[in-house]
Amino acid sequence: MNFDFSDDQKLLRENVRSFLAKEAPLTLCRQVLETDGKYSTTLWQAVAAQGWLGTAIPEKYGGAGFGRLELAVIAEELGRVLAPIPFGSSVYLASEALLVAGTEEQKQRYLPRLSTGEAIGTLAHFEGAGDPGNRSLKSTVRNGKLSGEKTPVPDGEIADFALVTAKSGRDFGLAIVDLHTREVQREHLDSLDPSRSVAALRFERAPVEWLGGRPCGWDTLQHIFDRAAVLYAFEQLGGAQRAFEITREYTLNRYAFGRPIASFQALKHRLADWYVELELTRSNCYYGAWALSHEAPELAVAACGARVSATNTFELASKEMIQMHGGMGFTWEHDAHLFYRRARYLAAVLGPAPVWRERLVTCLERREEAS
Amino acid sequence: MNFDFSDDQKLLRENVRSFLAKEAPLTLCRQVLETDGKYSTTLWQAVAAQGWLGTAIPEKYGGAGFGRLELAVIAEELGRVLAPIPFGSSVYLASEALLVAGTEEQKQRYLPRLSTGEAIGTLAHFEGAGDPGNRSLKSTVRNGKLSGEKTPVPDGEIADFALVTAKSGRDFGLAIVDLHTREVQREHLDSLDPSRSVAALRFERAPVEWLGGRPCGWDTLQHIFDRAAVLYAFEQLGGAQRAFEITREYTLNRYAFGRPIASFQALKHRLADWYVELELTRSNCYYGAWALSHEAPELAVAACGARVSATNTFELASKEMIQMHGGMGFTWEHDAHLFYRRARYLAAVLGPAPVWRERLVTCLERREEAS
Amino acid sequence: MDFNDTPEEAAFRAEARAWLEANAEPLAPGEQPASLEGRFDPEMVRKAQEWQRKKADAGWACITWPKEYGGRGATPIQAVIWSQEEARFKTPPNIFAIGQGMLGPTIMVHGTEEQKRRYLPPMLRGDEIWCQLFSEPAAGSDLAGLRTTAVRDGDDWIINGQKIWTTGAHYSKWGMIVTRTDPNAEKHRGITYFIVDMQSPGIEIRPIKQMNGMSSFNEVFFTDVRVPDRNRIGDVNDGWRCALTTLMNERHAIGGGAGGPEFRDLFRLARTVLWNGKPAIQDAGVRQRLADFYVRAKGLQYTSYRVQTALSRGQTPGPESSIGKLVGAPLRQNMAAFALDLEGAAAALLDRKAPEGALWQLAYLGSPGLRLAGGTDEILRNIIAERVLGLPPEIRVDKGIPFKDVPTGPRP
Amino acid sequence: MDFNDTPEEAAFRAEARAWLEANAEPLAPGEQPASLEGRFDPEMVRKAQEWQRKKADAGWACITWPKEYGGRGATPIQAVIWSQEEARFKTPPNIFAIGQGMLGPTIMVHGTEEQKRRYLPPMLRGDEIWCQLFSEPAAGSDLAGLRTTAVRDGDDWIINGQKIWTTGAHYSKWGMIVTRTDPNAEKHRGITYFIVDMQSPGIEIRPIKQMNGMSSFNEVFFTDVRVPDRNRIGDVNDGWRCALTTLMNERHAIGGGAGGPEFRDLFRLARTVLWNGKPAIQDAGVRQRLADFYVRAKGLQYTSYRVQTALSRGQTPGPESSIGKLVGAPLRQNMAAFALDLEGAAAALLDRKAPEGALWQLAYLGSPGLRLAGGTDEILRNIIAERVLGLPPEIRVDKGIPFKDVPTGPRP
Repeated sequence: MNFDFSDDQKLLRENVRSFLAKEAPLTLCRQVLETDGKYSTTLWQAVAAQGWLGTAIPEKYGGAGFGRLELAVIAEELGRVLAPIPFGSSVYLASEALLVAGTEEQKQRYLPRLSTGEAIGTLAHFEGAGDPGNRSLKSTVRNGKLSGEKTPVPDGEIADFALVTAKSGRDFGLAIVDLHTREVQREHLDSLDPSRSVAALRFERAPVEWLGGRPCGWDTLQHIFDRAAVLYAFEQLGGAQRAFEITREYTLNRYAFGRPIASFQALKHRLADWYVELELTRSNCYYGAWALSHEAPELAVAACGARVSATNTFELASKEMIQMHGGMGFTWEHDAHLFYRRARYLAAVLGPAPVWRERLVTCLERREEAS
Repeated sequence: MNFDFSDDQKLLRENVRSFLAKEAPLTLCRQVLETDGKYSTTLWQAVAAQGWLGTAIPEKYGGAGFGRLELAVIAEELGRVLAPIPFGSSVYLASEALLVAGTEEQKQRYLPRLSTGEAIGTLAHFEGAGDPGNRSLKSTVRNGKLSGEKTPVPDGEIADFALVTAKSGRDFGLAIVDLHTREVQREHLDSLDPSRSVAALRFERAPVEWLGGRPCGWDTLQHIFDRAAVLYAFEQLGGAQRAFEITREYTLNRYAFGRPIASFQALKHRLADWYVELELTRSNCYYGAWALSHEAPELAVAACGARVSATNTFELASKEMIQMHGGMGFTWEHDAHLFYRRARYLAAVLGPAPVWRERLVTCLERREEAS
Repeated sequence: MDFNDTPEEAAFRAEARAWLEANAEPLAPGEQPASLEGRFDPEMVRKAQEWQRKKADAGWACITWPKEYGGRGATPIQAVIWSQEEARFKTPPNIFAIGQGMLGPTIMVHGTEEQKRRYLPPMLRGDEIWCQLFSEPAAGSDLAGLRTTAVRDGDDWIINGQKIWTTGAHYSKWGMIVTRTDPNAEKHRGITYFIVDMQSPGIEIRPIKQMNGMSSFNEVFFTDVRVPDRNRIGDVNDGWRCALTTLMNERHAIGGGAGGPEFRDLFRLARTVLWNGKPAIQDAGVRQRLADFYVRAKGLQYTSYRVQTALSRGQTPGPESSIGKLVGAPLRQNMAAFALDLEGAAAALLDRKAPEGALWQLAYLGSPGLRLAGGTDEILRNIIAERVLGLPPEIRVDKGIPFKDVPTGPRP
Repeated sequence: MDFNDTPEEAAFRAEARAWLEANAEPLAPGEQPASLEGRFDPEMVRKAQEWQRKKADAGWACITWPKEYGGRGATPIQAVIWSQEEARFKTPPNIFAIGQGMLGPTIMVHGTEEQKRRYLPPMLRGDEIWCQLFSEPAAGSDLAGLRTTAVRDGDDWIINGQKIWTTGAHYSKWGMIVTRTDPNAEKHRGITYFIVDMQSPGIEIRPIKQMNGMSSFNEVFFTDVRVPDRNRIGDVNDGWRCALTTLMNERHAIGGGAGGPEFRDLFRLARTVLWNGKPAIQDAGVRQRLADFYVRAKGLQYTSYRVQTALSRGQTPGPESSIGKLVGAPLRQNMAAFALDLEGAAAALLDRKAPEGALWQLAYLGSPGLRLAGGTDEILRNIIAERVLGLPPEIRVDKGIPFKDVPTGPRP
């Protein structure tokens, strides 16, 4: 039984953590959030310089050639510091999608620039409130031109290109779009978590090519989302864990009625329950990481499990963080709301949480029927 | 604003409570439960002698001619003592169904005997696990003869007649069946709550007549269930309230670590939350009682609300009662399991709880569309 | 059982409505009443004062107060009816609630006759606005842990320290402040209660920015602020008893988070937002959640009917009146979380383009405050457990020793 | 990251499996292992002892124990592998777990050399069965509140009192008992630990009937029961320290409620039970609940993989090993409640005709016990909070005073 990260991966974690402790204190997240700066270019460059953007990209495309376990380690650490950079959009979504479904030529064209951070990529799927299923998606490609509107697009304002979900007749695929062309209009949207930027993208007959050379089908999108879900789950886990640590510390040092407030069972037992949720989530995330790194057939179930668990736990954590800090936790000056906002942003970025639960059961049914 | 019982009704409650304190201690429930006695005939006769069976039956049919508010008062008190009698089957279901949908002749035939307790009635709808919808019901009436199997039927072993849901071609109705005829086979089934008896009934071409003279339609069944749901909700409320009172008392008198266990926030705050649930449920029950007694168009929504609320709260109460009593609460000798069993019995008796939630939203949608 | 007024109540309601119709404009259907939250401008204060004076002149201000201070000695149910009726009209936000709801009643119980005559009538008319100076950074739930000091100096007292969570400090004429006057006494015994002129030298007011970007509260710093002894309420070192009167009235003043979205808004969202081309409400899982929210929201509403019924019958409402905020605030937060689940990716927008103009995003960001202000969830559970259910009080390690010896942090 | 054995582990597993295949019959697919719950008959005890002796002869009993007492000095991960393999075979219920898992380790730490030689080998072989006499009616979660007394009488001690929740008292040869030997000392200081012969005169054993109708436990009454001083474990009045060793091992002995239905059973039920003619699993609300149960159940399973990984690496498992029962027991109860919801009216049947032979009814009736036995949910939260998270201990009013003065009930 070897269900844990290796010593090398743990060493990586230590290095990443101490690097981020210096380069990405929570004040950096706050700074982006308060100045509406879209993202921290200094942190982005620092992260790029560390080679983290290309962690899971093979060396022949300019990456470091590590695996998804290393990427998961980095994701958890970025989650802990609420890193205000487009790492998820560019790495978990765009780079992974290219690796999974891109043509050789597309990989050669995009991956080297993604690994160095020269280019930022994203994936544009949602079309307003709710969840656009295969049936109701409105964006279309005709004769190699994309028309439609996507909102919200994570980092849509700062990305250089996007993979855009679209129909073409009865087919479905991901269209690669250069966002610097005239046929693309970008509109800034205010984000619930202004340390993470979102935008509306409008395409009017924008020239595209299909990811993979032809419409890849809905299942490929699901697979791309599953992969991203595992990595986002590690970010969520990291955020929830950090919120817990800050709160635990506070309840030990904040005195009321002559006692540390952590000594009141009302908080003490909830901290114990919170810890339990963190451990269960960590285990589900590990399973997701295993499935992702082994390209296992269990990936879909594992990814849904990690996402549901991590989304629940980060929401719980961010609520409890404020509540246990009392009035101070509700102020702008306190960091609690950074976690509260980020938890919601990460819950939203891959679509409605109930849809992930629904899909988990669908996967279980398929497995059952196959067996 | 007059959203409470009247002084007369409160006086009735006091009288019922002190009567039941003498006639129906929890030992009576236990006695039926341990001896598998189906029900307490002595309590049944005592309750009949008080006239409670005919509370809401007009005087011309031998009843007391009070309203449903008085019946709700009695239901809550019967719930408090976990009364081991077929009150619900015979009064909330059979008598109310006859009043709502019976022909004049049927009322005259059955209601007087139901008011005196000479006859016990019940309603047989379920056909095994799950929920038989209008679409999937299997029991059928052909040429005035009923065939099919109903299980579990509350008090099916002791009832004299049953209203049996059945299809007749495309129609749906409630068939009145004399359970003493040869064409009816009754089988005792072990109950999760042996203080309340359940049975399987098999009909082989049993002679029937339709309640109301002809198939009454599915909506009438829903209406009958709604009415019963309000009254059962008061039983559930009474049970939950009594469990709370016993538990509160215990936590004040049980000492651990030199303190009453009620002084530990782990229990103290859960008792506060439990109290809150009781109050919310009481309010939802009152609204149900208002709608029932006024034959208000809001009845369906109000009944679903009362049922969902009361079912949740009695389940919570019966779980917490055991947990807060510690090991003693898990013993046979302690009364906690009587509440735990009754809570489940009452949750089951009108079909799956999620189906009631589903129906509540359906009613809200209809109301919205009507407005 | 019905929802009707008694004949007397109906008559009173008609009278109230008639006056309101003659003097105010009704809210349009769906229009939200003015909210206390947000920035205050002097113009809004002026309008609020104008409306208050109009009511006072007609005998509709603080109607439960005795006639001698400008009220009409109305019954509690009449107060409920009045506020129900007033809520149907377009009125300025109520910036007088803290004074009229909490501080006025405290002066009535503990003030001298002279204080009552001096302060109550202008409070009622809205000529003088009041704020409450209780909480401190290190004394929130544990209010009696306050450290702001008042030291006697001749006929005056000198106040030093910091208060927090003070609503309306910047437009208030008067503040009611609790101070520590004897650190050698037991915690609850060395506290004294004063009325302080908010324009006194040495007072600095700084607005607090909340996590939702609003500023409903202030920090107030006191540096050698001088208060005459005649502004003292109650005896020296007996201020805790007076403060309890204020706190007892707080529950009435702070509601279950009025304003903001409700169940019907959630229901509408579920009917309009599309999942794979179909309204989300067609999803049975969404329906299960909606049912539970509905039952909870209605349970709360019907509970308030029970409270009103008691008032209508001239009875004191039962303990059910204490559950409002404890149920309502988390319910708001949970409904908001679910609404954002329904919105999917668009939940990330705090933008005019967000569904329903970001109604639920704002509720999600605002609701944590409801669970904290005016008593945290945890304090409310303790209050219900102890006062309603008669469960034992917390074990106190801060009693029986001088206040200055009560631990305030980990030992170094 | 993988789920494979190391080469050494694989070799050990193969060895264990080979012996088991030669000496036992594998469980059929879906067959449940024998449960400890239910009535014991002497025949079952005999079979359990036979199996234990067979294992002992081959070196497969208590494999982590030192060789000198009959073990093989195996590593913790080997113990895990052994029990995984043994669980695949049809074996009698393990009636030796309390002795071998909790009491033996206590004797190893606190016993004299003579005691170890006398008691451990027959405990390992199953020749002598042991029971634990700790809890009392008034000392459950507060175990140190025990009142059973032991009074010195020459070379013996005389024991009087009552113990409760004693598994296997009626077929045990020995019991380990904690007694109060100095009521004037502080609560934790006047306790002494003994080995008592369960056939001694003055011991009366009464089975306790549980709410689910089973009898897994007993009450044991002691009336002037004589125990020789050589049966004392540890020093006089130092028994609490020894008892803590026993309790530390309890977590290992009591699992997260093995046996009984699991997620896959709930999944099957949802696929088979019909709502209005369609499998309930087609209802999206059912699916939402299933997803949450799945994630929780799997979270627990994967957490146990993490614990095994630590053992496999020769490390001490982290605190995640302590969450099993706290998660597993309520999960079982909640899954059972939901299963009964799915069954609808048929949930009321505790009958062979109930769905799945009343599998979920039995689970619903049994699961409250899981939340209480071996540490209540509340005690487990305290343990996690204090030992894992380093949060402050409870404020104690029962310390620093003689045991006899500790309040045990409301003042009259």
